Amino acid sequence: MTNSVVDAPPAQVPDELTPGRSRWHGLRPYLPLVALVVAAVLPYSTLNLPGIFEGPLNSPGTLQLLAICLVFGGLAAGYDLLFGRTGMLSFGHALYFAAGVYGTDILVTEAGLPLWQAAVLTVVGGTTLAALLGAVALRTVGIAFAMVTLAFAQVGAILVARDFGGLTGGEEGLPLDVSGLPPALVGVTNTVNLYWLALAYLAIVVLVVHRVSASPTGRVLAGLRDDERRIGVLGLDPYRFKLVAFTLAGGLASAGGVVYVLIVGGASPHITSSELTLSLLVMVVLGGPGTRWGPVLGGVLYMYLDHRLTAFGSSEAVNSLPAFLSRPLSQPLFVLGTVFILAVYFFPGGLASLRSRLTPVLTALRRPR
Amino acid sequence: MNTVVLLTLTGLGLAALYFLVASGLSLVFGLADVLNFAHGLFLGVGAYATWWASGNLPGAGPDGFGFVLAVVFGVLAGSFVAVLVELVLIRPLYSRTIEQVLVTVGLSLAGVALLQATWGADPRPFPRPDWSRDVTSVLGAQVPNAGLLLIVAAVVVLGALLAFLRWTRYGLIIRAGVENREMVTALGIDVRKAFTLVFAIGGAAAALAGALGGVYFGTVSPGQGGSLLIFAFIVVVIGGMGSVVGSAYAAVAVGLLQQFVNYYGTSGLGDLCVVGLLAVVLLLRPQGLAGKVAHA
Amino acid sequence: MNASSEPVLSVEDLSVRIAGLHILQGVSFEVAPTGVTVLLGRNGVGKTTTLRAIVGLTPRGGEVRGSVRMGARSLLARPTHRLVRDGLGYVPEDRCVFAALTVAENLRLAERRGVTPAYDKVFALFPELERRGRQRAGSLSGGQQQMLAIGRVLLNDNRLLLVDEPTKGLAPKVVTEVAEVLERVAESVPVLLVEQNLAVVRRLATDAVVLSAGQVAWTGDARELLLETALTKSLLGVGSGSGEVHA
Amino acid sequence: GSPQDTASGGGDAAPVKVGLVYSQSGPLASYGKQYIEGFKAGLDFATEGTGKVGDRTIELTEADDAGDPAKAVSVAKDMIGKGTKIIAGSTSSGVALQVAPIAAQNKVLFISGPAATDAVTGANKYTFRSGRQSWQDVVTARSFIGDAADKKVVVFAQDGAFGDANEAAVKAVIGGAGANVSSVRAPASATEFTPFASQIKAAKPDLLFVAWAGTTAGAMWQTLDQQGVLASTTVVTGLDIRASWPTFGAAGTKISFLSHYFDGASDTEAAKAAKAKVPGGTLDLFHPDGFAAAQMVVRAVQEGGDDVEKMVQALEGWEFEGVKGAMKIRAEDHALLQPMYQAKLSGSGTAFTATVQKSLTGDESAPPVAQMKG
Amino acid sequence: MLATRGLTWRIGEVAIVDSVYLDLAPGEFLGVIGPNGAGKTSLFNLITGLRRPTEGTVLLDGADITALPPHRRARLGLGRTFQASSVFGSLSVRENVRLAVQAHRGGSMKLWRRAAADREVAAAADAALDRVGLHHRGTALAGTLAHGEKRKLEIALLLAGEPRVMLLDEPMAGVSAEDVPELVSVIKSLTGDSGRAVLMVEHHMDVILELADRIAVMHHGALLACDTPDTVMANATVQEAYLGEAL
Ligand SMILES: Nc1ncnc2c1ncn2[C@@H]1O[C@H](COP(=O)(O)OP(=O)(O)OP(=O)(O)O)[C@@H](O)[C@H]1O
Ligand SMILES: Nc1ncnc2c1ncn2[C@@H]1O[C@H](COP(=O)(O)OP(=O)(O)OP(=O)(O)O)[C@@H](O)[C@H]1O
Ligand SMILES: [Mg+2]
Ligand SMILES: [Mg+2]
Repeated sequence: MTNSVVDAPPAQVPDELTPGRSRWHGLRPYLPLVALVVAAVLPYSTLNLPGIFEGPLNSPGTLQLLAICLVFGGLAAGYDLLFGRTGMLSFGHALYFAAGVYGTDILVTEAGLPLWQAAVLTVVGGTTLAALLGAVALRTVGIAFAMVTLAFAQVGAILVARDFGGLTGGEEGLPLDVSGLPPALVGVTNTVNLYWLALAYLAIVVLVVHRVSASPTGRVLAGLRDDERRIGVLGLDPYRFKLVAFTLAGGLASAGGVVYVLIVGGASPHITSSELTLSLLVMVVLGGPGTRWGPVLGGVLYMYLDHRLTAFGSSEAVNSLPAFLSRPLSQPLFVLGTVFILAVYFFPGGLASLRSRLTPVLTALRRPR
Repeated sequence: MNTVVLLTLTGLGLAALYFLVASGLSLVFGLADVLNFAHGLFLGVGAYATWWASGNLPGAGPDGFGFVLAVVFGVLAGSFVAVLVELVLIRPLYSRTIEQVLVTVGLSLAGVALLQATWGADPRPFPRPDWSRDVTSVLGAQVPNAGLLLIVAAVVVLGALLAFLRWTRYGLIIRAGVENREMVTALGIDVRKAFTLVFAIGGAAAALAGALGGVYFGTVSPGQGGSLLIFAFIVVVIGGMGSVVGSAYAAVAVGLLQQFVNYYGTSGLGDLCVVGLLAVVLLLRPQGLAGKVAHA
Repeated sequence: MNASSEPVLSVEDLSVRIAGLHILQGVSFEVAPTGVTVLLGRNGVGKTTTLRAIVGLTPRGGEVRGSVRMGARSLLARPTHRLVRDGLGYVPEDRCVFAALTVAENLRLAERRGVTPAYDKVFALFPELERRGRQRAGSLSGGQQQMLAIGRVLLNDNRLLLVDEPTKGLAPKVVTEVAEVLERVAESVPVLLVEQNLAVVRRLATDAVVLSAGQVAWTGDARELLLETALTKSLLGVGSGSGEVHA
Repeated sequence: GSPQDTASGGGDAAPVKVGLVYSQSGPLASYGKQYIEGFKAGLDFATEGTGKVGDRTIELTEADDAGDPAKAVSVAKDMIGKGTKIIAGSTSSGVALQVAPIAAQNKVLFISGPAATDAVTGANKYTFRSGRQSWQDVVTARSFIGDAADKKVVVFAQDGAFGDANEAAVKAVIGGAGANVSSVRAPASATEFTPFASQIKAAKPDLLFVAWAGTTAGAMWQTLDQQGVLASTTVVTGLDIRASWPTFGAAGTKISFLSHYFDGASDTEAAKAAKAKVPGGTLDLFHPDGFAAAQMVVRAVQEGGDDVEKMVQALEGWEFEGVKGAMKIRAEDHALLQPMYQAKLSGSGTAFTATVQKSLTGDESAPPVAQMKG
Repeated sequence: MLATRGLTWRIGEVAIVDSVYLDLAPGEFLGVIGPNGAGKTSLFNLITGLRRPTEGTVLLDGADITALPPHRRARLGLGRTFQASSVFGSLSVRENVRLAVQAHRGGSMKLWRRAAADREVAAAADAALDRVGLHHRGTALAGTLAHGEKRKLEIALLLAGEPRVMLLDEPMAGVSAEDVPELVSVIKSLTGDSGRAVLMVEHHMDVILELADRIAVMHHGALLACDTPDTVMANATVQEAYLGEAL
């Protein structure tokens, strides 16, 4: 009776497949566009948000941080195609991201290919890898599937750490050789271009995920999440569709890797760790699986915390606390782990559910008028 | 010849360590359906508590009875933390697999960071009896005593677990619960208590692994649990979730495979073989070697 | 009908939904403080669902509404193990013995702290169980498993027994044995019995509740129901043959 | 307008911004701690307690990279964006390797810290190092066998770049001197070392060079000792931070150590100053790196002001007296030539002391000149 | 049209489905009855390929389809409903049916076209919804439907696939008494035309008697009888199986 079956994520209605009914109905289709435009002109703002960012919005440090956050927003959105929208719990998604990062890095740095060739080869390679490994892993379901994907990712981590032929640089990582890159992507003054690149990546992932979710295939994926058996009985091969979703998500992740390696300027073995893959899950659940913006928000917020908590840990505010508080608080991972736990209890539906949870509060606040 | 003996015995020592970590993980998963990523934390707690006790607890020390006392303290501490985790964090989330994964992942991050905040990231020398640093000559092979100690401990724990499952009332409840949780409640038994107990046992076994692992490695560091955990998971999955005996078999298979391949093959190949073994077992038998039965 | 005394269990407006199916749609009935109340109805009408709702075992995702009380106490929303300890014995439909455990272990599981288990009573009823103590329950025959399932519950004192189709799938000889046992059990404790075998019903039942389409179609004295062939036929779907039920 | 502006350095009396990016948390936090203590002591020493160069204050900005290059790159970009012209730090090699190109791309000075990877030497024109590099370790190791000709040398190292670098260096340095070098490698994640110890023992080397970093070192040494490797051959390895000495256990006294630094290895003015300044009063492995970094920063500012090119010129070929003694920044590839030590451990339990057996001068332990890459 | 030959499914020693031989002619309506746990749903699972039989074969139009996966069988015209409603809860009713229509039309993987833009699919889906009378609920989420409506939606999903053989697993389960006639007429309307064959498990005898041309009785996994309603209802063994064994 104790079936070790993985629950489908809390059924969220995919926005694409349900008609909107809000007051903003007419405006809604344009909101993403508005958001994109706002994000795109952000680097022209000199707004200072003390405590949130180290410098003004247009400073390289802030843009760099934002770019990393955006890449992870896109990565989480891509992972959500698997987890939130198709109901597949993969513990090995980081592998395809890492394939993108290391693939590009190696092709540019070691093989000396021009960036665009390296990027195309890497994305094709990452997608193929996802297709091959997915074809094997998808023969299992539930926890077994999660474990097989985890095992594959672990193989990736071992290969990177072993540093075959000095290709990956092992634990030291592999700095990207920028001499062959377009000058617009190199140097602190050009951080804004990396930001735009990351934004473009995010926009593309979101577009792809939404288009696919709204496509006939997306309909099938949503069906798979609700009831895989039923899909089979309707005459569709669940395996094929799951493999397509897995491959597509893998391809998106490796594209994310290409962008990431440009932003960070190198590859390091951190990104092959099983922690990253579990973090992806955290991002999606933190944001709200299967929702339009939840995973993106989750990814952005997670990465923001991950980077900013180191500054928080060494800040005056923390250091002035008594030792039993300041010591753990100066450990970024302590704060991050605690945030996960609290999020599970206090935001069960993720950030995306915040709006509906806040609605009663807001109406209650408005009523006295 | 003596290389084979040496590799076999040290491989079994490694297997013993895996088994100690995996057995608790497996029972928790088998009965309570919780995929516990925080299990490595229990190990860390056990190791640090033992380390702390031998320096600070009156009567405890690195040698003789004092050492036993320190280990007992470590095991109790691990067990206590496990129970606390079950009661406070896991219980409200039963049957919500994804949330449990998140909470236990969060806990493993926060817990390890807490250990690090308290005692630093560097490995600390582990207090241990002198004989544990020596070797015993078996058929010409110089076998480390700490490895033998692990093997003995694992065999004792295996025996104790089986005896516990076989002969005690709670063991009965756990075996029955792995088979049909609902019917156990229908006999008037609060199955959640058994969950707590299983966490306590799992925590204790992991803490023991931490303490003896400390003896074996000679040091204790915050991340030790995490790196063992991934192999323990592999052992649990290969052995079949919920099966103590299955975990024992799988641990032996993984330990020996790793050891021999590392010697005869190139470095790192051992780990790859283990992962390959996992993939093969899962593809052929998704329920693992022993399926889901609490063997007695 | 023991109209004078308080019912041991009263069910009011019980509704159960499972996986979207509205299986019980407002069921109300009472169980008399003595004798055997049978719950009748065609296959799939919701008898098992009723019993499981009473002991709080509706599957995950199921939704239960209404009220179930034993004396002054409301049962819904209390955990199953508490209900059972308060004297609600439950023998499930498919027996659910623990196949990997021995007979003795199955029995031992039902023991409770501070209560002396009535092994002599159980072994007097089912001598077979004593003899087969070390056999694995999974290897028992269906009838023996049923004995074990009932015996397990009788180790403790109960205020009410819920028994779901104890004769299902048993050979005629064994059915008679089970019926005899239940008859003796019912002398000391009230029983709510789900049973499809009309012969057994006839032999044991004092009161009857008939379910149909998720609702109560008829309640009253069992004999009255069984004598009326037409009524049985209309309520239970299939005519009870020529009204001939061998007992 | 411009989508992004870069603050420029101010006038003459404006403070000099120096960014320190190192591990405050994460696995290398204790290296980071020594580094920063050393840096502050060095700054004090080089500015004679004023913290100023001329009338310009040195304004330190510290940031934690948690050992993650991505985070280090982010904060480095942030600092550069705010007009910082000097960045120092990098506790781990991964961070050093990825921050170095950033420095070159943006023409700021980067002084790498404890990161030992040889690849930082000659990485580019703007990158210097304030610590030693793996090669210097290996050259020191060679000094243990005298005439290397026809000796059998085994390198035992972990998989990955650190192990590769050490293996390559041994092959070049000791193998180049006529020794026969082979290697045994193990995964960095290994917890059981018997197979590797057996392989080493079977090889019967005259010298075993061990390059192992990480939390499993204690187990590794114990196994080598138990399998009789330490008793049967000369074993050389690097002496890690003081806190790790007890983890060698009984093996500690049987190993020949090459040492970058330990308290008491030198008795220079700088060492005395550092000792007086660091909390606890005991110097450790990476205090000299931080100290030298501060000395180099002060020199760069004195000679170069706000002009990074001038800073580079001022540092190239500069010779100075550091904690370890006479140091020299080699102009060709920015290698930091410095004394290295042979050491022995004595004691037991948790109380060990290290003593110098021999010191090598900076020239004796000099690595070959690397090709400057950028 | 559809036939099974010695179809058997064992778990361990127990035969859940035991050597079943069935033949279904075009246009025929075969009712399947039997107690809970008799193996009816399991039989459906074997026929539709959700489970692999241990022995025996399934034939469709004379061709052996035993080795085909479920979706291949569905493409050959085998459609089914599930006992516990299995609709896509997080999709709207209309999307549910469109998905079924789309599945039926097959075609390649379309990743970039807007699903909503396919007018043919939409039209066919609306037609199916009309047919079961759910048109007005088109925008509701399937998960929020009342049970009766879900049953209708299941049938609409089935219809959308234009199956030649339909397997209905307890379509009336959980449907309140008032709604039964409507659902019966929907099912009737499906079978009137087109020579479509139907296999239906149902516990409501009156429904079975109204719709079925023949009735098959399952008990302990085996087929006890398969004959015209009158003959079956008069069969003593069937009476026993359905109402329980006589003593
Ligand atoms: N978990 C479940 N999921 C879906 N449907 C269920 C579930 N449990 C019961 N049902 C359905 O609810 C209805 C009532 O089932 P129940 O087992 O209560 O009937 P019963 O009266 O005990 O029948 P029988 O006399 O054959 O045992 C049946 O149609 C059954 O198929
Ligand atoms: N996957 C399985 N594993 C073990 N036993 C199973 C499995 N599937 C079905 N069974 C068992 O097979 C028997 C037949 O089940 P099935 O669902 O086919 O009955 P049914 O005739 O449809 O009953 P109902 O009228 O309640 O729907 C039951 O005893 C059930 O417990
Ligand atoms: Mg029933
Ligand atoms: Mg069924």
